Amino acid sequence: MSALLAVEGLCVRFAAREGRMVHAVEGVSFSIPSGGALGLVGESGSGKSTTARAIAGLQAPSEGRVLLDGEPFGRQSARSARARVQLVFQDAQGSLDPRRPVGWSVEEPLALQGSGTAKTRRARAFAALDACGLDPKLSLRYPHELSGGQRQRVAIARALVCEPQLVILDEPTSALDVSVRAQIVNLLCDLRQRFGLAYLFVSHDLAVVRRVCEEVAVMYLGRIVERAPRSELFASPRHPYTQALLAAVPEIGRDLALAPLALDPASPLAPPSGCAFHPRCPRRSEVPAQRCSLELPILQTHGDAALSCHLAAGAVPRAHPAAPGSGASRG
Amino acid sequence: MSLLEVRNLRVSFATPRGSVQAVESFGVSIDAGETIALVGESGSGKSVSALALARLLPTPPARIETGEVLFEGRDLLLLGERELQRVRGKELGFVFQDPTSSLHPLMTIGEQLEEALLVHERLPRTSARQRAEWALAEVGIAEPKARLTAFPHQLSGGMRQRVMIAMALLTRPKLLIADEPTTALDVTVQASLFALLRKVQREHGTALLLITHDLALVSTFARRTLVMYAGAVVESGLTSELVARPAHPYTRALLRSVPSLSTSLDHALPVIPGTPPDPAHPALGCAFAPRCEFALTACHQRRPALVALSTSASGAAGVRVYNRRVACTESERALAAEVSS
Amino acid sequence: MRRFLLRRLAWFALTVWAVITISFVLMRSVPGGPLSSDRTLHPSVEAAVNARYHLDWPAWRQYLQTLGPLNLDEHGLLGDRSAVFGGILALDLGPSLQHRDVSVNEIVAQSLPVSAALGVTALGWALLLGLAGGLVSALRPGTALDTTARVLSTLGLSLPNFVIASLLVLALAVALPIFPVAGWGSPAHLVLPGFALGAPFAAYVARLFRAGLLETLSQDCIRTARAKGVPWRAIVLRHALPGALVPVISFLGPAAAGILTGSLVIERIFTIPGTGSHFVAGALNRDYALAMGVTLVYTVAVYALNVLVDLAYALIDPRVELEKDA
Amino acid sequence: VVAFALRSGRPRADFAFTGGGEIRSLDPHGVTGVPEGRVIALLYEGLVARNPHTLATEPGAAESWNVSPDGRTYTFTLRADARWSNGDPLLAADFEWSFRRMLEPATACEYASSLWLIEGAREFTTGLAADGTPRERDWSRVGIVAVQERTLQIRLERPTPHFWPLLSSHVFAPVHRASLEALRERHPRDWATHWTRPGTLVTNGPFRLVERRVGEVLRFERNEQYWDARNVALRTVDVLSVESWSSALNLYLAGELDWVDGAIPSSLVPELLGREDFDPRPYLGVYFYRVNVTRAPLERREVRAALATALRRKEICELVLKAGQQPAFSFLPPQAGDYRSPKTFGESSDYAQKLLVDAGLTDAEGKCDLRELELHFNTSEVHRDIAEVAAEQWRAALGLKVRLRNQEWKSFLDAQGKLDYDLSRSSWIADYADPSSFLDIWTTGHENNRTGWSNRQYDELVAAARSERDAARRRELYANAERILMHELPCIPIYHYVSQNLVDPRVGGFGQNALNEQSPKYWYWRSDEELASVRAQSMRRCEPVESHGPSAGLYPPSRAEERR
Amino acid sequence: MSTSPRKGEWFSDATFERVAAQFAVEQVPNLWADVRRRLAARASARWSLRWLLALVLASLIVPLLPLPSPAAMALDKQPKPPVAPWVEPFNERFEPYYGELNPLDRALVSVRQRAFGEKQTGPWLGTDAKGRDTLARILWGSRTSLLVALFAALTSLTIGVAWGAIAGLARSRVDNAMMRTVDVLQSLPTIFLVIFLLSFLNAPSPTGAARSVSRETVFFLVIGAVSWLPMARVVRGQVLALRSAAFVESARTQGASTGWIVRAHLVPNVLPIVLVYLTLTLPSVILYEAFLSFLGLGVEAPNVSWGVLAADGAEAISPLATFWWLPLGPALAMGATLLALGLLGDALRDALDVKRSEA
Ligand SMILES: Nc1ncnc2c1ncn2[C@@H]1O[C@H](COP(=O)(O)OP(=O)(O)OP(=O)(O)O)[C@@H](O)[C@H]1O
Ligand SMILES: Nc1ncnc2c1ncn2[C@@H]1O[C@H](COP(=O)(O)OP(=O)(O)OP(=O)(O)O)[C@@H](O)[C@H]1O
Ligand SMILES: [Mg+2]
Ligand SMILES: [Mg+2]
Repeated sequence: MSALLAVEGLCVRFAAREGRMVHAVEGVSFSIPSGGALGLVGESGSGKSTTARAIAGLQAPSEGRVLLDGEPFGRQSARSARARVQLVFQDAQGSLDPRRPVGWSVEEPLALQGSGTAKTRRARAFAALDACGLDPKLSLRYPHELSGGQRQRVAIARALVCEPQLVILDEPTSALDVSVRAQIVNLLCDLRQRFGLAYLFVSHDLAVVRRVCEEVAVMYLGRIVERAPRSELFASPRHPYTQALLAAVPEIGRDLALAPLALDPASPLAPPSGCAFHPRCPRRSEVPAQRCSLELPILQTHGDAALSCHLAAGAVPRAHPAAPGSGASRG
Repeated sequence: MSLLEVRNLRVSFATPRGSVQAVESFGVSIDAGETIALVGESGSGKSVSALALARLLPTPPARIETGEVLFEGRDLLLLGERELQRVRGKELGFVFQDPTSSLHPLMTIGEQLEEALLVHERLPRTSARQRAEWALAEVGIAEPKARLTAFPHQLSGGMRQRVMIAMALLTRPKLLIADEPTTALDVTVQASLFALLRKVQREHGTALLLITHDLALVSTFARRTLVMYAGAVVESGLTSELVARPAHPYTRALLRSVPSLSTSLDHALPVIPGTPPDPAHPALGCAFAPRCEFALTACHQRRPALVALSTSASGAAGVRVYNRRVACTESERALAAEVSS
Repeated sequence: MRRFLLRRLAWFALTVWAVITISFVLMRSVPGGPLSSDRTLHPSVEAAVNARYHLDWPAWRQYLQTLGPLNLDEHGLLGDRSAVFGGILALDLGPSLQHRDVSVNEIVAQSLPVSAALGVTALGWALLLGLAGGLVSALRPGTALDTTARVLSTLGLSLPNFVIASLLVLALAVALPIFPVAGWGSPAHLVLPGFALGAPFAAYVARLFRAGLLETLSQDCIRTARAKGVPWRAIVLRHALPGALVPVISFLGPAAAGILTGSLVIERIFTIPGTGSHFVAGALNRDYALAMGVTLVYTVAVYALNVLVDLAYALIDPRVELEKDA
Repeated sequence: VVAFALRSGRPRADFAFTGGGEIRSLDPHGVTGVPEGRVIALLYEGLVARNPHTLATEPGAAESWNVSPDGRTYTFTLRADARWSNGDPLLAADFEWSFRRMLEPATACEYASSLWLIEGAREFTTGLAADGTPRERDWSRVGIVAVQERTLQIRLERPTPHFWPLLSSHVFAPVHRASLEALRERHPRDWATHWTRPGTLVTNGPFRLVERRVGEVLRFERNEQYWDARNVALRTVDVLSVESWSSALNLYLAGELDWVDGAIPSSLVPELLGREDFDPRPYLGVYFYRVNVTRAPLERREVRAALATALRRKEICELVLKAGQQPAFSFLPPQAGDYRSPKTFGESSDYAQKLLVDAGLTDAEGKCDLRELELHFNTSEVHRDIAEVAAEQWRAALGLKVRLRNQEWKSFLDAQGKLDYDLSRSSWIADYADPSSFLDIWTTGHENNRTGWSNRQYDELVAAARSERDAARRRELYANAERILMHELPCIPIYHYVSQNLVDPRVGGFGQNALNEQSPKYWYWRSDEELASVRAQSMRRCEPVESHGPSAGLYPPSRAEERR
Repeated sequence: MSTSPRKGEWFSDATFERVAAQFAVEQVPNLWADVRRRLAARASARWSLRWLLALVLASLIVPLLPLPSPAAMALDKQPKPPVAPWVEPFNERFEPYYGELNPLDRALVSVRQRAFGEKQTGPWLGTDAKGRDTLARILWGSRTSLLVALFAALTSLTIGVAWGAIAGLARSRVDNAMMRTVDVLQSLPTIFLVIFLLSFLNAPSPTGAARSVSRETVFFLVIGAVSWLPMARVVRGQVLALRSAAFVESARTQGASTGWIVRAHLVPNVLPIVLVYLTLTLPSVILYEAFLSFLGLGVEAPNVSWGVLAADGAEAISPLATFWWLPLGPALAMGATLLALGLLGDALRDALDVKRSEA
């Protein structure tokens, strides 16, 4: 079965001051089958949103290409093709026209496709809002009159209302309370199951990612450092960064691990030599001959999974992070 | 006496389509050094309550209808603008939900950080700059000195959020109100930031009102928790107790929907059916009643008050034990039975 | 920054050239000439005068002569140096065809400082009154103070400045002889004309400033500043002012240019020897040289002010990239 | 900038006046207008001058002269003490050179043609012989010769009575050769703009230029080298450039100006008329409408006559102009010397109507078949007012539709020159009080005719009058010519001008004459006693106004000694 | 996993039915409805609108009103100060002279004559130096001034906004070319254009027949040529900023065409600033007409405009005699109209500013 979305060697670079380049995304490749869901997690500033924007055609890739059903996809694609891919922006406030009632914004994609009468359009917009847990009465309000979570749901409803094939969600749940989040997560899962909707799901919330996505890719400074099916990744993370990430997830009943990583995020303007993660890597000493700081590891595929780490060969998966870590006193 | 005591805060907004009751009744009391979490439905009025108690809402369209905000014994709602300025920023720190629009786009990070120090501590410029630099380093921003001259748009979203936190902590306020301070951050950075917060709290006795949706974070970080629904506090109590034995049906439902890395994926996450009420048309009875599985007829007619469930004298010496309060007719009864048993 | 200025300079040359060409064509295609007068000249005399000012040349030759120090007469490329003037490239605009004893350069040199002084005073009035009015009404929107300020500013906008000027003269120079009725020479001579000229602009400034201030004051970052306990005055001055000034600044460019030309009426009423009257006189008298001279002055002023405005934008807003937006 | 522009104010001059806006030039050979003439009169003096009170010719740079019996040769003897302002003696050669300069085509003197009554002058300027063939320019053939150091001889083509008034006009002023040629040497391209600067300009009149700021002021000081400096009272004179008459009025009322001469807004004239300082006097000028006789209905004399007779001029003069202007039924004003215009036409709307009916242009019910006419005037309030009234009068009397069309000055002149009009406003101010000054312009092909009108008989009469030596006969010829003109009516006279001087009552030596000509060297300030006695003698009933002048008066050095 | 879904089945209409039951569906989410509501709620906006409408109406039907003719002179009168309406409400001295009139106005005048006969209002606002009624002249003059304002508003709104929007949306080269054109046009002193067009378009016709282009037309052309320039600049700046706004990008990902984006997103977001500039442009245009009238380049007599009246009025201000009612009338008319325009513009702007809602 051919992939619905294929991303091949995507690079996005921004020109920065003094002729330097920001390597926001470097050689990212993955594919999502129809009805599939890929989670994209990682360090903040690692290029997740940029990847999402490049796929949606809002950002011209410096290199690489994006294929939708085997066809190149981008800014120039036909309206019908573009309507098949929807993007939920990270910044919900900004993605809604401040001078339009949100109901209008939700109807807009339908109006653009010219589907249905004004009344059926409104019906579908209301239904979509309702499905996202919003009272349709809020559709008369302006974005600034809504709370952060309400706005985010409007943005999700807006992406779903025209029934696309692929939705790119950039942190769709960060401002939602758990119950609404659950509702959205369920809705997404449901839509996927019933209609074969595919997702690219960008999030910091690993628990949600775990629910929604079958496959998870971890990004660090513009590159995918690990990619694995959900069961594998959450059970036995192999990259040290993934391990640190999972260890830092707060859970009810488990005390927060205290800063497992040094707070020294490298800048994409001047990425460290070799493996970008090595200055913070707690396990770099396990690799001989300072290889980590000298040589860029390549993403190697092992069955369903892929990993880019010098440890990979002899790496022993760490214990599951959910096991009680070191205890820390409460504040 | 507690550091902050908020009673019966009511806030409404005037809109072209009539008035919206954003906060119906909000109350909280916070002791020095304590961390209180404010969780709840999105749109339930958490941000509005927090802004209202610091009188940061634009009036109009907002209107604080009733309420009392006693901060160290003074009612902030009655203070003059000038006295309020002395409290804000110095004793009361604020981290806003949206760091992008909350930072001044035309001023450098350094200028914005220094400002509070210059205003409140009348420090000379150089030492203010020094302090600002330290604050940036504290929240884990690399090359803090260089960043001081950067403008907000030159930073990534996560960095901006950390600048906001640094700014609020700079004067070591007595109370810090943080509105979803880490939503844009990945969990590793989030963990380190909370470690920092904890350190500051320990060293300076800063109290923290943490608004968040992350119940897991709440459970590990906050001593007490307030749950809001439709503009009103519906339950409050020690986090551990509240997590262990949620009294309000909404709290229960909330806790049930928390996804975790260890729960089974076989079942869909439990959700609360229905939609939250429209604050423009408040219902007569309990706001949660239409969605409540335990709702009685009385629930639809009478709005339950926030009442104490039990008063326990136990606990370590010197630690005040708080009333567990809930606003629910049903669980009041059920819990009363449980406690008395 | 340097690249920006260089690029602007290149565009400037092009703009000036376009303006010169257009005004040249416009001027020459308007009926009547610099020599026509009530008493028609004898044809032979007229021919002599025309020859003296090269008005008998074909248009293209006059055009080239206007442009530069090339003198395309029968004596070769640089001519016999008998040309009336050196051309715009040589910064020599030649003698005025109307006031024949004085060169356009001289006229400009004498009148520009006068206009500048008047303009500075007018802008001073405009900014003083406008900013104060805008501030007052933006800080207390909806109050009586706001309404008063807005009504006053609209009045300033809607009364022609010659009416304002005449009333001022009547009130403050004739009825109460505080200021001189007209003339030039002392600072007191500047007050009334400056005010009359600046009043409409003050009204503009007030409106733009009010709108800008209201806009910036409603932004979230102002809330942050309040949360930091910054005193209200400092918020308005340090946080809101720069952003609120942006529309005012973008208005000041064209306004300053308007003050240069719009001062004609005021100059007439107060008999002030500024450039304003030369705009109209140059055009009405078909004084090609003078008209070209003042047009150049105007173009340079407008252009320079626009560049200054852009620079001011960049100074205020770090997000503005000068190169991109040139 | 402000400080720079406001160079410290100069003290007020002894006398300040304005003639309107900035003058064109200080080169006497480069100007034509009345305001320019006033300034030239401060700076230069010709061979003879005119007494401002009587308009009689009196000695100028020449102390005496004689005229040959055939009336063609004039011999002038220059004063021994005539000097330039730099101390150089003023010699006959200076005059010869100046006149030559005036006639050189390169000088482009616009008044050169008025010198063509001198023998050979026309040929010298145009380079054409009398028969129109090109001919080498030769100064020796021109009748201007400096026969001795201080003796100048001028030969005219034919005897010309109005040579005297012409000679005293500013065109005949001398310019200083040495300084001009030196400058030309130094600044071959732009000597002209260097020449007239204060400090460089060398003149021979009662005053000399000390400061010039374009659009603002010309400041003059008494020229101590002037032969008659002892009789010049004023030490400094300012000529302000004031574009707007209401501002001029304001400045005058504030005491900043001592004399305002010009178009006082007519709504204010009634307010001024009763005042001592405003005394309008007849002025040698006529306001008229040109009629384009080449266009359809206007080529018919009846139509023109109907237009001329249908106007109610008194109404225009009394209700629009208000300053005592006289309705004009002749082209020449009544003050044109000894000449008296013939009576020609009058005003009658019935008669006008009848003319049109007889011509078959209006039917019995008074319905006018004429097309809509356009009344063309240059932009000015007073012209607009008159045009509005005239149009209304024509409509009322003849049922004629008249549309107004105003144009700014140069376009207006252009259109008038191209005969692109139906009726066009004009005025004619005489250079001298002689019928030739008015009637020559209507000859066929004259550049100031501009109506397309041509009449053989008229041309012949004017030509005959021009060379007629007998004054009475000459007047007769001119009267016949004017009769033809006023019968044919290529121009419809409206009113005769009055001068509108607003002058401080204390100013003495101020000329009230039909040409409104002034001689600055006569001006002085009266003392209180003198003012009182002048007021006592005055015949006019008027209210005295407060004077801003010096109460002690300011008299010329000679008179001051006398008084002491 | 089902195959490609059919459109319209994800969110069932049942939800809609349920929602519609408890919710007035007629309440469409509509910006313009909100704007209208807010405008209506504002007293100043209501009064301004009423005044403007009344003025427009009056200027349209002014030939019908029992006013003296604005052109009929009574030269035997000096400028006469106003007489209060209750002192002399009407007189019978109507003189039906109007100068040139178009057929429609002529018809209206004849209706007026039939209706009111010789009756006309007294000199409530005084008369000018030629005995013409100031009130009548102000009302007739409003035609020119309102037309000028209308024309300027139209060109600013069409050419200015379109020019700015296209420049802002276009790639850099087109943008550059368009903005440089604006630069050049702005650097050209307007007075040249006026004189040029006046003498060119108002050029002679050899037969002496009526001129093809009237002075008013020329005037409108000039106004049109220059009044849109600042607007284009402002709009371009706004569009440039909005072009990269997230909500515009979001519409783009939906496949919105440029036309849609302009219509649906740019217009409502640019409109407030456009309105502010418009309320600044209109006064300056009306005043520009006054300025040209001051120079004598304005409308042709016997037509009047507020500019002509103001210029005449200013002339009448003199220390010798002040005919105060001559400048006062036009000044009041201009002041009131521009004030109304300004207030209306402010109200519209505020109504569009959804953030600052005052219920
Ligand atoms: N327009 C731009 N110009 C320059 N640099 C940019 C631009 N957009 C993004 N970047 C840089 O690219 C990098 C990746 O940014 P991106 O927004 O994709 O991160 P992210 O993974 O989505 O982070 P977060 O989790 O904080 O949203 C960041 O370092 C950012 O500073
Ligand atoms: N300016 C406003 N005008 C009208 N209603 C408003 C306005 N601001 C907020 N509201 C309403 O007030 C209620 C409370 O909003 P608030 O921002 O406090 O929610 P919250 O609890 O912070 O939600 P979230 O977790 O999503 O941020 C919401 O229903 C919101 O729609
Ligand atoms: Mg992102
Ligand atoms: Mg919130």
